[in-house]
Amino acid sequence: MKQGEIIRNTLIQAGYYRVDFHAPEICQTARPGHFVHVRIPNLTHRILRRPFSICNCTPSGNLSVLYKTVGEGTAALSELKPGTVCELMGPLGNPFSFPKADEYPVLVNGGYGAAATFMLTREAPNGGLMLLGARSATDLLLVKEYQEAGFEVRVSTDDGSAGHRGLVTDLVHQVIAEKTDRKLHFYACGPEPMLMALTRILGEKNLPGEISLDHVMCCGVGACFACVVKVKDDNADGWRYARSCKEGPVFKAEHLYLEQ
Amino acid sequence: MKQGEIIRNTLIQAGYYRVDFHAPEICQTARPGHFVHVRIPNLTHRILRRPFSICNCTPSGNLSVLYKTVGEGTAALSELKPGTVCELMGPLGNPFSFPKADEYPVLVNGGYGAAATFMLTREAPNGGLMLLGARSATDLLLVKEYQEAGFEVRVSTDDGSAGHRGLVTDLVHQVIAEKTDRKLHFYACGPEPMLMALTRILGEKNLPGEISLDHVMCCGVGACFACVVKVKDDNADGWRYARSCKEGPVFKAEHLYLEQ
Amino acid sequence: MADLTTKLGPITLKNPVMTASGTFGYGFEYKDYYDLRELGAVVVKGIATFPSHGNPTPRVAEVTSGMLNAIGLQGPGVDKFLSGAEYMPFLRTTGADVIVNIWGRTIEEYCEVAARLDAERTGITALEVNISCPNIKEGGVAFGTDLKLAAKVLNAVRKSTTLPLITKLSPNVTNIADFARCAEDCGSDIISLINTITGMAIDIKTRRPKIANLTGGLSGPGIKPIAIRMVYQVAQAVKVPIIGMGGIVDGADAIEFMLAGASAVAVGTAIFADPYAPLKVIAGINEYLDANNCKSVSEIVGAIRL
Amino acid sequence: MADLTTKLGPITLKNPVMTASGTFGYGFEYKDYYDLRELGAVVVKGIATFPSHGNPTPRVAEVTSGMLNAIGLQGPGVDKFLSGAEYMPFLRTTGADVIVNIWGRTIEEYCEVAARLDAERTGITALEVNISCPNIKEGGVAFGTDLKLAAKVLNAVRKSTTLPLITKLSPNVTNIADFARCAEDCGSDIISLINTITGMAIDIKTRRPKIANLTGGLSGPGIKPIAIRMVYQVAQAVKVPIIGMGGIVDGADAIEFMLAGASAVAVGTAIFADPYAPLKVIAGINEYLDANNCKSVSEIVGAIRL
Ligand SMILES: Cc1cc2nc3c(=O)[nH]c(=O)nc-3n(C[C@H](O)[C@H](O)[C@H](O)COP(=O)(O)OP(=O)(O)OC[C@H]3O[C@@H](n4cnc5c(N)ncnc54)[C@H](O)[C@@H]3O)c2cc1C
Ligand SMILES: Cc1cc2nc3c(=O)[nH]c(=O)nc-3n(C[C@H](O)[C@H](O)[C@H](O)COP(=O)(O)OP(=O)(O)OC[C@H]3O[C@@H](n4cnc5c(N)ncnc54)[C@H](O)[C@@H]3O)c2cc1C
Ligand SMILES: Cc1cc2nc3c(=O)[nH]c(=O)nc-3n(C[C@H](O)[C@H](O)[C@H](O)COP(=O)(O)O)c2cc1C
Ligand SMILES: Cc1cc2nc3c(=O)[nH]c(=O)nc-3n(C[C@H](O)[C@H](O)[C@H](O)COP(=O)(O)O)c2cc1C
Ligand code: FES
Ligand code: FES
Repeated sequence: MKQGEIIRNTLIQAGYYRVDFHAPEICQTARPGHFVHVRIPNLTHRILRRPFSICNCTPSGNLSVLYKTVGEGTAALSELKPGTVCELMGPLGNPFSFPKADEYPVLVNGGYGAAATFMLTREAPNGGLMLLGARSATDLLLVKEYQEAGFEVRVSTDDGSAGHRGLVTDLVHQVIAEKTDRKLHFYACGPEPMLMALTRILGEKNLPGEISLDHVMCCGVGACFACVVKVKDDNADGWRYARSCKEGPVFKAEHLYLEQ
Repeated sequence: MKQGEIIRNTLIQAGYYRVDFHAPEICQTARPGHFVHVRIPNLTHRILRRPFSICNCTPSGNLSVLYKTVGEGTAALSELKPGTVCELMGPLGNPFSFPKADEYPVLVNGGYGAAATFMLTREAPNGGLMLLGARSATDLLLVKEYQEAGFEVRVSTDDGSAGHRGLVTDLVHQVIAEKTDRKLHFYACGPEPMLMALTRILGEKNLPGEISLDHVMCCGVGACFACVVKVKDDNADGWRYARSCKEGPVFKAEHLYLEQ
Repeated sequence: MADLTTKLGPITLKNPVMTASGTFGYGFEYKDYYDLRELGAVVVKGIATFPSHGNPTPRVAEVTSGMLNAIGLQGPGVDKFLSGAEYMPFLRTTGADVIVNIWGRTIEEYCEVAARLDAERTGITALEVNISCPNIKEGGVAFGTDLKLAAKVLNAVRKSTTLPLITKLSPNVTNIADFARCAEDCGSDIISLINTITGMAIDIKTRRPKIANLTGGLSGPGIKPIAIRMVYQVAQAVKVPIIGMGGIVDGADAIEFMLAGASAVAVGTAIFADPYAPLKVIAGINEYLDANNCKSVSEIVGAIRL
Repeated sequence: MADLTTKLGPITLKNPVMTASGTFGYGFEYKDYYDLRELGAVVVKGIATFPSHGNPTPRVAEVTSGMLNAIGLQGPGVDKFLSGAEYMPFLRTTGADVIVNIWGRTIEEYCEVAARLDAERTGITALEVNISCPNIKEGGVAFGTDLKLAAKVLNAVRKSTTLPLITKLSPNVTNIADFARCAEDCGSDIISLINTITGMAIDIKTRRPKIANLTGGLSGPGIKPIAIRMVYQVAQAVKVPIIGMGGIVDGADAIEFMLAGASAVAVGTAIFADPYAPLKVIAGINEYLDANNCKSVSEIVGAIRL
């Protein structure tokens, strides 16, 4: 099993941590949208790994993950000290496609979703736009990092404490109206309702997009059918359950099957 | 629940650790033979506490336990760093009796049993004798400490690497033969076969002794009947099951009911 | 602070949290830890007509997220229970609600212990009939895993006492709802579940069973999903109130049982890790109710959303 | 290094460790992790006559020392299984022993899938009949919890194939030995157990079941004591060899099953924590045998000391 020694593990802002693993083998092939499946050693009554998007990889082989403490696993992870070695599986999943030279990448993120798309900034040398939604100013992640990577960042917050007061999909509408001269390509990760709203918009406007979905996982490699997502299919039902760990977590927006 | 912050937790010799908890409340009433029931926080798939004899208590309220790593719980305990706070129940159990002024205390110990009787050195100001059996020289515990506390120490090892080659009960026979001028009172803790052999000897010689037994425990307070030991009784069967956490762990040797 | 008063058929408790039989002794052992009146009820270790040694040792073995036990119902017998200072006389002085768990090797023994307790009922809130014991007369099958035997013993006990009767079901059956309906039909006022699940563990060094009795009952957090499922199934099958148990450690666990249909809960194995666990469960229920604007604990009973 | 060769009635495997159906996909998903020939056998996810969506999501929920699943037997159906590149054709190229787990909604469907696999049996070492599926024709009770239905389906499947037949028992029954005897009487060559135990979990925030299907099957380390007990009971009841499973994580767990009477074991949920778990189990068994001077793994089967 691949091992990753923890190099740092620190609170970056209220409720959000960054952990860096030394995992050169995984870094070699990691692409934006890939995830690592982490075994959390200090939680011996929990048997499943935890999946996290690979936020960044350094040339020296350090892999960083941004995570929110939401339950027992992430709380236990936040207590691990540098030097602890974790078992990692990865890079796993179907990543985002390479941004094309003639396209303008628009990232649409909510919460820690900003981590999933971060490595796209490397593959989009002409920059792009990142739309980030959050509950409040304190939940905004990676704004400076995206800007330093040459991306324009626009934010929305539910409470209006930063940027647009309202939903990130409002910003999507704005951008579509504004950037009529560019070939837009969307990349998104965040809470499922936001992603579904975005998928609808992209469908209506006939715009291309790739959506990274977070589903509960067991195996992480396509073997157990725990993590499935409804996608369109040409079978009699018009849909099938696709394994989001293997065929996803990134799906083409037009492939997702939206319930009425 | 009483709490004990770990002050130190160190390997003292191969396989044996000493942990000191700051637990002033427990120290106030702890007596030789009492035990603490420790909840091990970093072993979340194990639900029972671990019982350990109280080896020593300082006036400042530090309680020390000597333990051997034998399984998952003791291994996990050995990984805890100073500063960790553990939940402790204690002092629990029925302790050794106070040594009487006219008696000569003879402690008979095997392995970590030496910890259970250590505080008797304080209550026997005229000193006494400690017989310690072990597999090998490296398993001998607390020899210097007993000597410093004014006790004579005689050891036996299975492999002859220190002291008498053979069983500690050989030393018991020697002492009984030698100290005919003293009123001997035995106190013992160690592996069950040794304790049973000692009980037999004491019975034959009609000598008083107190035996501390290690039985697997759940509640530690007499509520569950997990930890029972056969003791003599005047019922029809001649015996009953006594709860070793409450009526023991220290039993009068003459009360123990030995199977044929 | 929500109203925790819990009505269970004929009885009313100040809160829905009790101790599970066999894990809290006779209350006496925990008297220095807290006031027993803080509990919804104290359920004592199983009592029979006769004093009992119980099983040979080892009687318990720790397993992953749980434990096996085959204590074998060691106990003082009903006479000593009613007269001994650390048993019922002590409990009467506390003012706590007391539920006496009873068992027997034959139907007659079940009836006799029920009748004896009925006759000296002061301070006894209810009897809990443990039907998970092996029947000796009829081939050793447990009363609680044979519908006909269960009906026989429950009907007979019902005739032996007018005390409120709780029937405690064994989970070692194909269809728990059948046994719940049987208990209801036989006049049980309340159903409690689950008792332990039969399990086994082997020491690979010695190759001997870790429990002298060969098999033991599995309890603790690992069995909670099975217990929740069974409580739900029983709640769909009967009208009498349910006391849910099996792996409860904290308030969230208790809420889960109540959403599944339990009107009250019992905390068992968790007491070994923390004697204060029942009180923490009460506090946890309270917090949940407050956070969810519930005025009374009864609002969440069976409130699972399908 | 002891001899790990494992004879299971008509079949012989190079070692006693297989993957549990449904936890290792079709082998293909783990091909980059190790050579599948290192395993005693690859047991694939349940195959039916038809392709199947499986259940709505969420399908899994983690619980203390285990998980609940209600995947609902999503799968490609037997045609695609026999022809699709990532299924049987792939497995044939690996040279691994392959056991195909089969299921149906009716007796006819069971027979049909068995017959189809029998007809294209190259590379198939045995069939494992999963009788834990709900029967649709006869009122929805699971085949595996009703002795008469179990006998019907097993007799019928036995007539549909000459491949070695493994019957996989459901643990959700009062008396597992009855079902084992039934399987033996109906011509099963091998018995495997346990399948998952029906459980339930409720999200106390949303008050919804954590599994869309309401109940799910409990697996993982928490169920091991129940599985060991059932393997022991079955070993006392039948002569056919047993494949034991339920919560195996390491070599010690596997040894415990074998001492209880299993001739082979399967590793399931542990694969999710560590895809290499089956190989670690093989290594662990080896170490134990060496440390205990056993020449062959068969020496420890049923070697519990009472
Ligand atoms: C492909 C993918 C990428 C992800 N990337 C990130 C990331 O970069 N940063 C981040 O903070 N989180 C990310 N998540 C979510 C993260 O996996 C969960 O927050 C985490 O598993 C919660 O574990 P817990 O024990 O703290 O929570 P608990 O609620 O105690 O977990 C209980 C169970 O549910 C699972 N679970 C709970 N929430 C989620 C969720 N949202 N998605 C999947 N499984 C869940 C857990 O893995 C566990 O099995 C990602 C999830 C997926 C599937
Ligand atoms: C009154 C008393 C005093 C003790 N004093 C000491 C001491 O001073 N130093 C010391 O090293 N050990 C002492 N022990 C033994 C100590 O409790 C065990 O070594 C320890 O519980 C093993 O836990 P484990 O998880 O490492 O072992 P595992 O074998 O993994 O434990 C499995 C289960 O068995 C129980 N168990 C295993 N061995 C014993 C045992 N010998 N006695 C009781 N329960 C056991 C564990 O508590 C646990 O519930 C004492 C035991 C008792 C009853
Ligand atoms: C050590 C022990 C002793 C028990 N004794 C009894 C008993 O005497 N009568 C009874 O009905 N149940 C008895 N039980 C079962 C518990 O009351 C309870 O039903 C079971 O343990 C499940 O709950 P838990 O997981 O919270 O422990 C006992 C359980 C344990 C662990
Ligand atoms: C996600 C999942 C899917 C499963 N699918 C099947 C299946 O298709 N057929 C089957 O007979 N058993 C299936 N099982 C049961 C396992 O094969 C095994 O019997 C059970 O999980 C107990 O073993 P474990 O605790 O090692 O997982 C499945 C189990 C899990 C966890
Ligand atoms: S997590 Fe197993 S198939 Fe996706
Ligand atoms: S450990 Fe419970 S009675 Fe002794």
